[in-house]
Amino acid sequence: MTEPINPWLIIGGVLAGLLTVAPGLIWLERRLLALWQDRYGPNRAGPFGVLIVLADTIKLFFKEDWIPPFADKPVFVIAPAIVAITVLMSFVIVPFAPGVIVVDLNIGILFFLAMSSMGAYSIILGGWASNNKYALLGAMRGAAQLISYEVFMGLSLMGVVLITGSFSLQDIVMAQKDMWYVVPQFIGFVTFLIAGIAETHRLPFDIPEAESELIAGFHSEYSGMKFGLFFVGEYLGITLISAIVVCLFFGGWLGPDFLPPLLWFVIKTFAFIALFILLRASMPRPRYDQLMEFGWKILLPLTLLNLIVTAAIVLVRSGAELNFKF
Amino acid sequence: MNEVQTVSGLLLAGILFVLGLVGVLIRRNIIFMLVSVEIMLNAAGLAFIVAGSKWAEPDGQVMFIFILTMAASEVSVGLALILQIYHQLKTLDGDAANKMRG
Amino acid sequence: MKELLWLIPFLPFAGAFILITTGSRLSKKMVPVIGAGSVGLSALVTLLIGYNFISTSSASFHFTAWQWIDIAGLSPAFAFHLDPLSLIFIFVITFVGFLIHIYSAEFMADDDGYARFFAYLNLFVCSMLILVLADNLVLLYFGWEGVGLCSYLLIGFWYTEEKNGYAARKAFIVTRVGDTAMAIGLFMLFQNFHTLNIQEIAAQAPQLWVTGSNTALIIALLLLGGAVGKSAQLPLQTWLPDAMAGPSPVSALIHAATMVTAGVYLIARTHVIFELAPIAMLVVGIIGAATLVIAGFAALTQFDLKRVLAYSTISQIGYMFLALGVGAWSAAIFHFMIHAFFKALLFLAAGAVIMALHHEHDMFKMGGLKKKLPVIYWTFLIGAASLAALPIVTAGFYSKDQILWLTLAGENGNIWFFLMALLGAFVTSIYTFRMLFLTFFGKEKTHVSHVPGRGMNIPLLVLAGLSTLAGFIELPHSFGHLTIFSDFLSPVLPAVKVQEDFESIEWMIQLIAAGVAISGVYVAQMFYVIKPELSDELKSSAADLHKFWFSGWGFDGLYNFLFVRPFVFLASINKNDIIDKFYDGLVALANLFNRIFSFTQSGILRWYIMGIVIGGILLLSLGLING
Amino acid sequence: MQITFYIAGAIAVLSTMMVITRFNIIHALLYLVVSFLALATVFFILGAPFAAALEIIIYAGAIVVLIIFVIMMLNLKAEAVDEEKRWLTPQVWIGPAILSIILLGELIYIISSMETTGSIAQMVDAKAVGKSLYGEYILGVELSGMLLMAGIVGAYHLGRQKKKVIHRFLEDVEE
Repeated sequence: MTEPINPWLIIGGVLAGLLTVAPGLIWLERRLLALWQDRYGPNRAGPFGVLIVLADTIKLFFKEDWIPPFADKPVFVIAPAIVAITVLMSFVIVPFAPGVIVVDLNIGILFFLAMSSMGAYSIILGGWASNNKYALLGAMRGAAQLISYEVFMGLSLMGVVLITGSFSLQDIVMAQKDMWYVVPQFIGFVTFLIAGIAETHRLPFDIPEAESELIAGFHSEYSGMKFGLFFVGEYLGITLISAIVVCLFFGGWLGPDFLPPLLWFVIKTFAFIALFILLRASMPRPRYDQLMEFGWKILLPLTLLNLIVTAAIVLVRSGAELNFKF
Repeated sequence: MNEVQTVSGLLLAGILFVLGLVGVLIRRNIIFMLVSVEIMLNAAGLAFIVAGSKWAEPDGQVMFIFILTMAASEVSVGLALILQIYHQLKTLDGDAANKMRG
Repeated sequence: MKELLWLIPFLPFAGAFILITTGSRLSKKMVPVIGAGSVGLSALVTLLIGYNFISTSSASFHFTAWQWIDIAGLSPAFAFHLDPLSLIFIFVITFVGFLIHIYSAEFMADDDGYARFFAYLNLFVCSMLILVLADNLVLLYFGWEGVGLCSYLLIGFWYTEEKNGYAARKAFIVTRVGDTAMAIGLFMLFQNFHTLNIQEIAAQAPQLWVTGSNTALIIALLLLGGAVGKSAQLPLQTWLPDAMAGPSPVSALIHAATMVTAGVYLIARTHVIFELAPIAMLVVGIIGAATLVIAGFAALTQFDLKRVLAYSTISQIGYMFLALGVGAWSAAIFHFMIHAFFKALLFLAAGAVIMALHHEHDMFKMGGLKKKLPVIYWTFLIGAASLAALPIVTAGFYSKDQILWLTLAGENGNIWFFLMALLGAFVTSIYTFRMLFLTFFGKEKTHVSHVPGRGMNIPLLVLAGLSTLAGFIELPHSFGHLTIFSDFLSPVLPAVKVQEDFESIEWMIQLIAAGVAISGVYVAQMFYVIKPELSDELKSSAADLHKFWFSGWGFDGLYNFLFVRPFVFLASINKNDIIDKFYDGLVALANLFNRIFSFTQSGILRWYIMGIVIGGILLLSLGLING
Repeated sequence: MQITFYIAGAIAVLSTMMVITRFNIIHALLYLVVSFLALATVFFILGAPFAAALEIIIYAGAIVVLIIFVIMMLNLKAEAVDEEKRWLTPQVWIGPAILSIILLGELIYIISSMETTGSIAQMVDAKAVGKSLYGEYILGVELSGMLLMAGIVGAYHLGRQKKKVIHRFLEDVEE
């Protein structure tokens, strides 16, 4: 390992990188959607329409920052900030490359889970503060969905934690030198990916905001930069989930030597971002009860089974005597 | 670097506990009462953590986890009860639920 | 054979049990089958056992069912003891009881409480059988009280009328006075003998006491109190005339077979103690003599048919007591048996008459029934003749004559007893035939609505036969001196010693007795058949005396004044129960605490938590102060 | 580190005080979340990172969300806030507050008079906690599992609302 890099430098780098990536994703998503849906997409401003992002941002900045008079003002303002804060906080524990990590917490994954559970507040509070029945419905759906999927999101990760024997993402990445965990933990990977999509309430699990039923759900009343924060938060969430999936199941920065580790990490992450966008382009939205049923009746037993089998295999391979002391 | 006094931790726990107690005592809204009970439980958990930290033993955290599970199940049942009370009495007034007064 | 002894009381008990538990669901035909059948079976068993007892000439049969109580030396068993005395009693009880049951089957057929009636009757018979078969005084007392309970239930059988309930309560309470005395007597006996087994007491008493001992006297008097109460003797006789409130078969059962004879039985059973207390014997004799005369005169003035019979019962039991008093034990028992036959007969016949006349009790509204009810007339005549002791043909003559003779000739006898008994016999003869003439002779005043059927006639005929023939088993010296009865009883009851110089004049006394009886009949005929106006004249000329006798010598008024009024007065003073005030205070206190504590149970959660907090603060403060 | 502890502790106390004095229950719950986060920080400082993470995930993340969810289900209107204002009058809270202050005084006295000379030792990580949990405390874990199961069943049973009428054509159908 080289000299430790100055943590402030890393913080600044990560923040700058993410804040660049988020608007970039807006453009990317539109282009890719257009590609898959066999249409042009944004292609006027700048090369390949890249400057549409700038135009959008300027538009959001100059929109009237309107707060509905019937809303609960303080909560209404706080809600969009929460999502951005929690997602950005989660990036603290992501190892981008050897040594390029803000804090190597020994409870890394737990921290990620804690932050993602905090993220639920943005939806709930935003929906509640709007004092609008569609927003409230969206918030309630969001609350139920996030609580439910959080459960097996955590559980699906535990298989990886079991094999590695650590919560630290850095340790987990290092442990995948020989084999990516996607092979032994395929079920874990699939369930985590589904739970991750649900946690970021992306299509097809965008039940809280379902445009066609709830008129954008929890953020119907939001406009201007507050809406922009939700918007950015969503894309940051996609990035975060992709990064975590890469770290946990696809070896993180590990890769053949012809590319630097950071680049490997970025490539893998973008692959998953593309997958997210592909899902949006191709999947229909399930009904609310179908979503809950799918979660509790299929995913939860599956993750539990995965956890038990993994634990048993780990126990047998570690050669521990199977005499339990009570 | 760790020079936090055990006494400080325990005092914090005591203050939070009493605050929760005050909440239970002064609020009529049953949801507030439930929340205050949670505060008290949390304070108790804090006391355990402090004690566990003092001896550098995991037992404090284990106890905290037990308190946590208890609080979780208590909240679920309590909220179900609140729903029923609100459904039947059309109010969240804890004093209204004294129908079995002798 | 003695293993079957328990069946005798058990069968009526089983009948009562079946009737009580399933009575309301049984058909009307099944009720008398069970009720009378159980007693009939009991009578059959009595016959078998009696035959066995006599043919094997055993001294006694003994049967222990189970150990009843065993505490601090008192260990009475539920045991039965059969000797000649109890054999005669159970024979009379079961047979007369059986006949009364048969009679009741028709008599009570239209009553709502048919099953209830038979259940009570069975229980009554069962209690009496236990009483006479008991081998210890505790069991005897058990039967004694059972009899009291059943008499209460049966006298108040038609409980919807208030005066019946009053009569039942009166019977119960008055006999209770005697029972209390008897209970105290039993306690004293136990204290002296440390056992209540009758045979053991009888064996030990002569060793423990000398004749005339005070303890024996007190115990004998206390036992006499019980006997007086049960047998309706002076001064506790007032309940019996009122007991006529019950149905006629009940009266028959009470007067003839059970209940009132229990006193006679008790004295005969404990005669050992009485023999050791001559004063008590004398008291028994005086009571008997006084009762027979007083009740006789009271009977003279009654117009209720059943009341006449009731007073006559008191009077006849008086004869038995008199006989007991002079030590003529077997004569008393003999008279008991004969009396059971003719008195049952008279009551059943009277019941039939009353039933035939729409429950009319007043003799002066009857009359001329000779033609309409011939069977009843003839049987009633036989019963009346036996009661009046008409010479030679009636059983009553032989039994009463024996008593008359022994009151004079017995070693404890004296001329006063004899004269009283003679006076009683004269009065008996008058009121008996007054009753007969008023009821069956003269003009018909009330229309006969119901002619008794076979179910009522057969018991009457059987009893009439017994009233005539049963006398011939014990004949006086002048008639061939037959002593089957007293010989049979002699192992249990000592024979009376006759003063030698009286032996020769027995025929004279018999002549006097016969003359007295016949002259009584003549007087009755004079007043009520030949010149009825004479009786009215007599009545108006001695109205006060008539009234006095009619009210049973004013005993009811006296007791009312002496006991009932003061007691009611005390009760009215204490209406608000002074003693209860203390407990009322306790209740009020408890109520107060209840109100205080229920105030804390407000249902308001915050108060409870407040309580916890205050408690916590107190505990912590205590810890701080002490620490 | 010491100063962090005091800051976090102060935030916890302040936000808890805000919790019990708010009229709007959502605001109160937001303060409660802040209080939990501050406490999580305290846990972290005290060397219990696992407990800190659980504090956030379970308390702040699940329990409070559940309470908010129920509040949203009840759909309380603005009148609820006025009602709270009516309920929380000085004569209601003054007595309990005095009592509690007495209790607090006693607690503080007792705690500070204890011979607790030590300071926080070192960190106890998740592994140690897990070993302890599934070692000597296995029975407690099983009991907790049962308790949670009972909680689920009880909440489901209690919270179920009996539908009276399903449809006007099906009024006769009894639920």
